[in-house]
Amino acid sequence: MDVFLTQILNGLDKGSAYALIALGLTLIFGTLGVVNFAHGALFMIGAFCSVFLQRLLNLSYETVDPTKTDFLGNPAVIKTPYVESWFGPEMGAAIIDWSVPLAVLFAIPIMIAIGFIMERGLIKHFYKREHADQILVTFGLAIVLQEVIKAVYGANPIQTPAPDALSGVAVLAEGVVYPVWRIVYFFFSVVVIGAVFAFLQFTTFGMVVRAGMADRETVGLLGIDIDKRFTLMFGLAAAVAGLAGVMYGPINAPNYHMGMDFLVLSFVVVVVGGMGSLPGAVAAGFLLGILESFASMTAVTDIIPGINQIIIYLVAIIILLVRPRGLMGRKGVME
Amino acid sequence: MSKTNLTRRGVLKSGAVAGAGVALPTIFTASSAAAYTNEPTGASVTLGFNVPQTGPYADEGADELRAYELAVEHLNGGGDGGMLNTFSSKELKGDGILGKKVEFVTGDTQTKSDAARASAKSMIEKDGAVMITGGSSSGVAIAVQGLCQEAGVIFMAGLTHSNDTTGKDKKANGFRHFFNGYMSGAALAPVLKGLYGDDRKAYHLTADYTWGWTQQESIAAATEALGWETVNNVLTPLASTDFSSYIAPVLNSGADVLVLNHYGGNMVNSLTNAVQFGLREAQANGKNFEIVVPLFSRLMARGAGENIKGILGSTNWHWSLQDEGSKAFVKSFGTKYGFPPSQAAHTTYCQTLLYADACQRAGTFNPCGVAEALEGFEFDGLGNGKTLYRAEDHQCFKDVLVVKGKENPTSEFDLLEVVEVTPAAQVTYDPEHPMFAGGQLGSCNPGA
Amino acid sequence: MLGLGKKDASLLLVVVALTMLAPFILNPFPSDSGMAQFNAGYPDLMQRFVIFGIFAIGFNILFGLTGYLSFGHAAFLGVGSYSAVWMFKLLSMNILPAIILSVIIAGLFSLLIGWVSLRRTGIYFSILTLAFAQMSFALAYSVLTPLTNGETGLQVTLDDPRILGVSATADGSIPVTNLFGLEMRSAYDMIVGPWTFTFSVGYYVCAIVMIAAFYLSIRIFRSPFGMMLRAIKSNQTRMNYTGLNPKPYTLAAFVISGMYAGLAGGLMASMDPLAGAERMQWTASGEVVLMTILGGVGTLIGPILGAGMIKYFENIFSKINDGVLHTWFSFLPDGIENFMVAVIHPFVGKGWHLTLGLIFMLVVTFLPGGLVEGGQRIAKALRKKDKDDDGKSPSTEPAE
Amino acid sequence: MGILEVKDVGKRFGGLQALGDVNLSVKENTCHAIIGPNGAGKSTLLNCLVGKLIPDTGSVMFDGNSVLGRSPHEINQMGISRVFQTPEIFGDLTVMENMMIPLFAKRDGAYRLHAIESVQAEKGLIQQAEEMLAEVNMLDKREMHSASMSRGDKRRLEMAMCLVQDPKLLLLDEPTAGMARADTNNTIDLLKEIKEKRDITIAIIEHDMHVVFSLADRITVLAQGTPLVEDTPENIKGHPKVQEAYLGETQQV
Repeated sequence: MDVFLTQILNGLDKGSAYALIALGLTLIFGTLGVVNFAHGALFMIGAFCSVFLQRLLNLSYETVDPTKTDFLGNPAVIKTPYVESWFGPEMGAAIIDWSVPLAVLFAIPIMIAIGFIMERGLIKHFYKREHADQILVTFGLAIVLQEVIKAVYGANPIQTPAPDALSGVAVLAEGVVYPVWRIVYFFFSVVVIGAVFAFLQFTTFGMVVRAGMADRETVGLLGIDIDKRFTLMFGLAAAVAGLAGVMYGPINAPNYHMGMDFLVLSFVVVVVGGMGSLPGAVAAGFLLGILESFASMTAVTDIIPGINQIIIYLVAIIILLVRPRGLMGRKGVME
Repeated sequence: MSKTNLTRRGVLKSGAVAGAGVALPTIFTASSAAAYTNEPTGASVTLGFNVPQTGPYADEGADELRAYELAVEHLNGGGDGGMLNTFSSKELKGDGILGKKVEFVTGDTQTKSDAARASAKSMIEKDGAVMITGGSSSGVAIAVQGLCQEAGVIFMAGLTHSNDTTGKDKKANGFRHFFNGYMSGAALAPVLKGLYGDDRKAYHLTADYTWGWTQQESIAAATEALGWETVNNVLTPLASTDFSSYIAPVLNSGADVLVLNHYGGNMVNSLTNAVQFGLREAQANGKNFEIVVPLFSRLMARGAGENIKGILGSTNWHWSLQDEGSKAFVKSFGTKYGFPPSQAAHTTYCQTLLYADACQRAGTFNPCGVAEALEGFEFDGLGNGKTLYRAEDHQCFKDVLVVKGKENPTSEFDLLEVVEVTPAAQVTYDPEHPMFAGGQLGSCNPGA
Repeated sequence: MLGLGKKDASLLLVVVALTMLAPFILNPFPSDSGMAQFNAGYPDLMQRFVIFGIFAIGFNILFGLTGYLSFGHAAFLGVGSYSAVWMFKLLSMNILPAIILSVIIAGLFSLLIGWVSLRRTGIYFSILTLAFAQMSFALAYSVLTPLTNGETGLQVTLDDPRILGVSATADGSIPVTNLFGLEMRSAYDMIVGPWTFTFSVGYYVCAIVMIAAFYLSIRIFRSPFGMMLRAIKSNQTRMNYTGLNPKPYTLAAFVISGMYAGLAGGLMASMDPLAGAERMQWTASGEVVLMTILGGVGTLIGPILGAGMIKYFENIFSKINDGVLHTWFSFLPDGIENFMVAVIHPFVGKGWHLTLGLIFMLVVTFLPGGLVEGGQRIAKALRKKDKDDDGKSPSTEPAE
Repeated sequence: MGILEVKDVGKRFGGLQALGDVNLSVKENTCHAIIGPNGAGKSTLLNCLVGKLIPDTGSVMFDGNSVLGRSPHEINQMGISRVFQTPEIFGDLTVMENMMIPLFAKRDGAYRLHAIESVQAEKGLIQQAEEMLAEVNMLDKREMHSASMSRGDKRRLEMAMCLVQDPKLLLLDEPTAGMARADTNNTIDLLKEIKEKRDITIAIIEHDMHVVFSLADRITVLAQGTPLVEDTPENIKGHPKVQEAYLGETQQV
């Protein structure tokens, strides 16, 4: 029973990441009709926002300590972060320790700005173009973004640890321990998903966007400048992907290709959920996360070897064959 | 009908003289004149450095490339000479190889066997490389080794740890300086026994592909010989990024040691996840729970950050070694690039020197002559103590390092501490050992 | 000619001329010059150009004509390669049976996947094919290792049975792939002054197969079947109410393009007897999509151009390192030389992905019809100029 | 016995009874119009005839065979062609190609893998297509990209595509919807001409009474999913029930 509980937790956790990425992806699909292959890159850039902040906070001045030597036998250079000298060692260390949560605040404006620039500078020219062209241009953009990150930060992963206070394990029940940060991540994603839904449900802005998702032309005829709102939607989607990335850093160290790793999966999630359906994307994210966790249990792999390799794709195939438009897809979207 | 085998540089220059001024395309020159593939006829010799420049192992590739460039500099008499000064063979004089200046071409393996072979082929066919070296995964090494065998050039493997490279997939034209899974197991086992006792229950997480399997097999065999029990071995998909669902059941499985047979990104993530789940601090069966990562690399350890503290593993070489060879290498590499070399850099530097020396001793670049000079070659002064290039399988036998993640690193490079230097004798195995059986070297292929 | 219209026939002739003369065309620079780095006329790359050309031509029959975007075609290429290598292991090193088996197996495999996937349209279809291909890759890499040799890739070895051939040659090597004794890797060098041109048997075998594949694709494009496929892309409702059943047409297109992929896979294994699982990964499927779009979707020659462009970048740009850059700019004063090297450095060698990404963006932004549209614009500009010159327009139309 | 016999056809969508016990008989070589107010079930009935919908009850016989359970392309192969409310043509293809496809369908059936033959070699079919285009006055537009044509041209093309198959029954779904008066009159003339020249049965759904009374031999009035009355145009005009249910309120006849 404990095993099941832990695997459900693992599934919810993976599902949180899938759902957050898929949510942004399906928002862009639904509102703008754009197949955004650069969405994974936005997730990656989010994660690197916290790497950047961590590096920024660790900017140091150097002093030479003649009593110690470096690997070549020369006098060692001791680095002290500026924040430690400004706020005192303890406060400074605490600020550095909390760099990931701080990066959340830092990432929101940056991601929204990146979203705006992407939409205004590039994507808007592709609204009326074929999906194939959208795929090519956003794929090219994704490659460029990830190569730039690689050129700056290298190819190996860089740890962005959670604050000490949130990095231990929590004992949930007898024999069930679970990392605190993963629990934080789950609740964080619930809050973000809830906020996006509330925003779309209860604000006039959201209502217009939802109407635009349903029927763009009619909304345009009403004299509402839907384009401006869609630009904002793109910023919102970028911010959601970026936040997912920032908070994901402590779970798995960010690397430059993490976006591509998630891209295919998030497309599968979106499609299984049903094109253009936000609740569908969230439901599919959690469903696939939980199934993936169960499939990796030895009790399952002993019966069907290799099932853990293919479970997501297998489930996607079955769902799409049983339900032609995924779990909650609408007719006529991207068919 | 005469034919050439993947070659052209050989006749390029002699042919150019013959064909000079003749613009009629009726003049066909077959390149049967060459005695072997890409025989260097000019004043220089070209080596092919085939490393991952894109993809997840690009940082390893970049470090390998730095070491190659350093080695070429030293071979051509530049710099401080590095390990040329400490190498037991004194044939190399700093005037290139056999009096020819060493030039090199580079390529990108992308850590894919297809791309790696394409890149190696272009070096052989287009650039006239007489030797190919590099790589940072066993799949690529084995694929390129096979290609070099067919093409008739020497392959000096880079980072490849699978038993198969010099086991069932060994080739007469291929040579490996790096250690392997079996040697990791043999080196780790006594240290594990000393530190953790002989009554342990091990849980293996294994990357689900050839390298993972051979490594798991090696470690399980070595630890079971100590009296350890293998509780479970779970295969994880290569594409996994989140290992939580594999790590979560470990603590309640009755095991008290977790062995992570992962490398690269898989290793960083699985280790990070294991530490997240509190395994490093956990207690099981009344003992401290322990994590072992059999194949460590410092560059990867950096990716794992704090998580590697106290984790045991093995490595081919580490810059903190204090023998003369290692010190000389670290000095010239560190002076040129500003940071210490990785084990990947070390092994590729050694391979370049060993190849050059073998050519010098054989008096030819002919792969068959070079292979003969390398087979059974014993040397010292390259950082791993006395080393033998065994003739039967072209595997180097040398000391293996058992290392541990350092608790209090003094710098960003100071991540591992050497726990023990396991002598070569202890990791030597019979060439017909079942883990390595099944392949044949074949005969050396000079190409022409 | 050959049942083709005048325009198509001249296009075919152009392609034949280009492929047959490729060893000259791709080696424009003398072997010893600094620009020799840009020469692409060596056997391996020339073979890759035409093999991926075949792959892309086949993919275009499905995607360009019917609009069904498959993200799983690399699986068929991979299956083709595995089949061919197994033939080399079990039967003989003759490439003919190997290629035939590749095409058949890839055809059967695509029939199965197509039959299931074509129950859906649009992005749902794309994801189904992607899912199948990813499953194939994951299983080939791990569980199916006895069949595929997993990570390392399936290779021929000295102890393979090869019932119609020999396991090992007299001197203890693995026999090489051949076509009734004509070895694929043999080559002639022709030296003309400072130039060296290599004529590889393997390349010409691939080139002839590609010309045949290209010819077949023209015939398909101009056939009633091809017209039906375009009709399906245009309006499936009208298709139905005109008494036509779109399903068998799309399935046939899927299987034909799968067989093209199998042919490419078989040829690839014939040139270099190794089949790796990465050939089946989604990135490989994505590559052929990019090739087709980059060249020009639905055009005859576009996919070949796209394939050539991507392979050129992968193999030529990735090999330009700082040393090469320094030799190029060595004629400049040191300061400017270093500056030039520093400027170009991020885009070549390990940065070749970056350049490729930028090219994708530029081409699709400014040339919506891909490289073919670029060609058409140039041709148009020239024609205009021609007209100004002598009032006569050239008769050759640019490739559609 | 008509060429099209609809017997007791009923269709429900959830709680809504869209069609209830519809009986209809269309005689060979006549023009039969089906009229009725919005929501009367005209389109549902039409969709039941062509295989897009399957009725819950009843039977639909065409030329002595049941069409129920057959897919649209099979029903077309039986000899029923349909013209849509908004023209459904192959917009990416040229006018000539649009014409060739129905001809191939007629000659080769629902599917044939003719992948090597050349379209240009089909001289006989090309001639047929050209003749048909000439008949609808579109021969000069033969190489035009069909999506770029006017709506009226698209409608004529669609009609030509249906007629070139020489169907036994032509179904027209509001063929003049959204058309200008002049275009409507052209369409009426075209249809009249077709009726005179060919042995063809036409079933037409139409709102525009002008069109209906210009063409129809018989009229069925549908209201709330059931046929109210069926008769000749003259009788329908004066029928009190019809006046009351439909005509009187909306249209001056």
